[in-house]
Amino acid sequence: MTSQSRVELPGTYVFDGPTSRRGHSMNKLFMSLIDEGLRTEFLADESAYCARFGLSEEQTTAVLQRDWQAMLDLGGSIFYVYKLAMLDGLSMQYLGGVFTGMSEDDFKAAMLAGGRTDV
Amino acid sequence: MTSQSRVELPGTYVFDGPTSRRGHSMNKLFMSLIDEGLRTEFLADESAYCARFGLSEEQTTAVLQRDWQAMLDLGGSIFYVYKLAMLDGLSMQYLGGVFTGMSEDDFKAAMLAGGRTDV
Amino acid sequence: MSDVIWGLATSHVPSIGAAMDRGMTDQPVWAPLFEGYQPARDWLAQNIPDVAILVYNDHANGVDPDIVPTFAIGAAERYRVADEGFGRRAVPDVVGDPDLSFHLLHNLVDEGFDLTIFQELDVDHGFTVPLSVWTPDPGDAWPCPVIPIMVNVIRYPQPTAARCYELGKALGRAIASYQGARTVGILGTGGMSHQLAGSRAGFINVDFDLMFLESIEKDPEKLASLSREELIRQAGSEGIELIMWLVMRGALSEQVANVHTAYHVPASNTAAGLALFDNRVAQTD
Amino acid sequence: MSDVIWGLATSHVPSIGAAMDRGMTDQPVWAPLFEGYQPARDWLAQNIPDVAILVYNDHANGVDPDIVPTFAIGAAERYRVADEGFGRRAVPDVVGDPDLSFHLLHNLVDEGFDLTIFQELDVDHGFTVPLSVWTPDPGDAWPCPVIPIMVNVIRYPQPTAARCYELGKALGRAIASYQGARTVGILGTGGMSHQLAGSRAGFINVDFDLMFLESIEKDPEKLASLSREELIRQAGSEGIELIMWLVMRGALSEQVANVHTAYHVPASNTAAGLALFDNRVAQTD
Ligand SMILES: [Fe+3]
Ligand SMILES: [Fe+3]
Repeated sequence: MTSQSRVELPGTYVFDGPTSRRGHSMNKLFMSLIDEGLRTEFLADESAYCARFGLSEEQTTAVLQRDWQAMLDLGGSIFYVYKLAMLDGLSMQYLGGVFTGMSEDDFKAAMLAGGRTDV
Repeated sequence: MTSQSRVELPGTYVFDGPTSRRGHSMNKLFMSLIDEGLRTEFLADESAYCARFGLSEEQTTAVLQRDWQAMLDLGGSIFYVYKLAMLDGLSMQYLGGVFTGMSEDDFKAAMLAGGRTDV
Repeated sequence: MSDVIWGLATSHVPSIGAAMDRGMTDQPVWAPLFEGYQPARDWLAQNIPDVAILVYNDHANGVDPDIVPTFAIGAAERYRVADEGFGRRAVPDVVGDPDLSFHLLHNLVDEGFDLTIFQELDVDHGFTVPLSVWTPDPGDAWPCPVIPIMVNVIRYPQPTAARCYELGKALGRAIASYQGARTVGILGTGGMSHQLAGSRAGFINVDFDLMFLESIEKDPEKLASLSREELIRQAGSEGIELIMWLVMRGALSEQVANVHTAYHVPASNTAAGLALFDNRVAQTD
Repeated sequence: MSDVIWGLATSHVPSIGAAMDRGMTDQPVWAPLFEGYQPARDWLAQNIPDVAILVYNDHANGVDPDIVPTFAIGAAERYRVADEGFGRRAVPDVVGDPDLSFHLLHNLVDEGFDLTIFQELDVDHGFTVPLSVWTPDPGDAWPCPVIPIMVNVIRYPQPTAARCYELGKALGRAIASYQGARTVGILGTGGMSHQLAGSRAGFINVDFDLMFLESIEKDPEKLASLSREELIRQAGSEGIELIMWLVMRGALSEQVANVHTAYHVPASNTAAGLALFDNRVAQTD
């Protein structure tokens, strides 16, 4: 079963089969947020909405607490997770800060300086 | 543009690109009939339902009048058209009769006798 | 190392399922068909694999008409039986094997097959009727997990017969490299000759079907060389779905042992065929 | 006979579209990027094809997460601009060319590419941002009809770089055999180096990007030999989408003339690159 194993590269998520399987319900929830009516329903009762999509307890906690790192670890794809961030008015650069332990401003500055070339 | 042209075989429909394009709305309508709620809505007001799915006037007439031959000519795929027949309690052998100008019983008898081997 | 132990080719006509579901299999019009199945069913009941792969097509039930994959694979834990417009067949849902699905996907994509993945999928008669042909009384569950491989046979241009056969060969290699199962069964479904629409509706071609039943064992290359046009002409506009048998056949060894063959006209509007092959045969060069 | 007259490779970062939509292109962080685009835009405005083909990926906007095609082609009359969760970009919907779509589908399936067809499709920034890079002020309509070709770059296993390049070559042959258009433009989108998640987020690899910009013109075979693993390592987990440039490049002739190249870091978290090639060059052997 080696052929399924993810690319092992430190600090890098690869959205492979097992990951997408683990994160399936959560990613479906995130994708639903492209619909305005569903965004409203989500915001009105986030935990009920998570239950409706069949999220695990850990996934529900990650979503409710906006634990972005945990969402990735629980099978979230960054493109889906980002939809929740957008709903919160957060940018991809904010998320970049979270994932790298920087403030958003520091992350932006690092990008403007040519990006992180040494990682 | 020869490569798109359908197989030209007398008495035979080939559900190719141009055909599927022509029949798209109508086939979507037929597919919706797998849902019980939508079946009820369809039966309650068939022409409104046709309008909702964007059927052309000709297609709407074919559906309302159960003109099975016309449905095929207007881009219906037999697998989709069959969903409407099922809703009416009609069998594929009834349709076979319609397409070949036989009664359902005659068509069945022809199949039981080994099928139409000479066409 | 997983081994394909058998390959089963069978029609998937919905009325075969309906006859079983309604207890009509003893009636005169149906009895010969089901009698023909019995030796294969007996053998299969003695040879249950760890997992099966079922090559089929959806008939506008599980997949929207605006999306047509040439080849797709299911990667779900469970496949629900589809409601085709008259309620779900009273047969068990299908348990999947996502681990093997992703293994196959990975290997097939690496070999240049451009599959679509379905992570959710309802399976229609194209899937459940072959399961019923294999196992008439499944009780609460089918004999083993089953993975769907879907082929576009409804929308022109279908994949060529040659491409289907190549997919089967790649599938055989992918199965062989899997560590998670000992034994695998593979089903190719559809056919035989039939045409549902047009003034040629009801068309049956016995000679072609018998040639196909013989060649699927002994000369699949010959079948792989048939063009779409030739298949539609010889087997009818819906008979072209016989290309799915070639995916099954490609996954077997060059030499196989025929366990049982059956042929009956008609099942509804279709010539029904069955061919069962034991793949555990010493290969000679 | 239709001729591919140009190929355009460009990043499709959503913030490039947002900067344009919000009139921020003159601001210091954005101005260098858009200045870099100008020569290409000027040239493209003088060289409008009859139809364009745009190779892109959907970012969880147009296609459900439970369906992932390796390669897909749109065959719609019209592609609506997707609402990605913050309203639709105020740019025109895309007019398609179903006749050419079906021609390409037919030819590509015959060559053993297992495409999925979409007969309805909303297109997201992966599609509309490259159109905006090409045509900043489209008015009511884009310069010509455009056909989407979609590639799975998000879900591992992506098609190999080699397979993408082969698809491009087959696409070139399919275009050449079409009678319905005189001139065709082709866009490959995505990249360049970037990684959005994980502790390596923000990763940029200028050396790799410059090598890629050079090789896409002169040595695409070298790029086609890169493995998934190598692409993720060198270009970042999202930089792997550069494989889509190879589909575009495969559809061009062996020798092309570089019209313009631009490279800028950053567009948001991404290294943005652009390469424009004139395909009307006499070929030498
Ligand atoms: Fe079928
Ligand atoms: Fe992208």
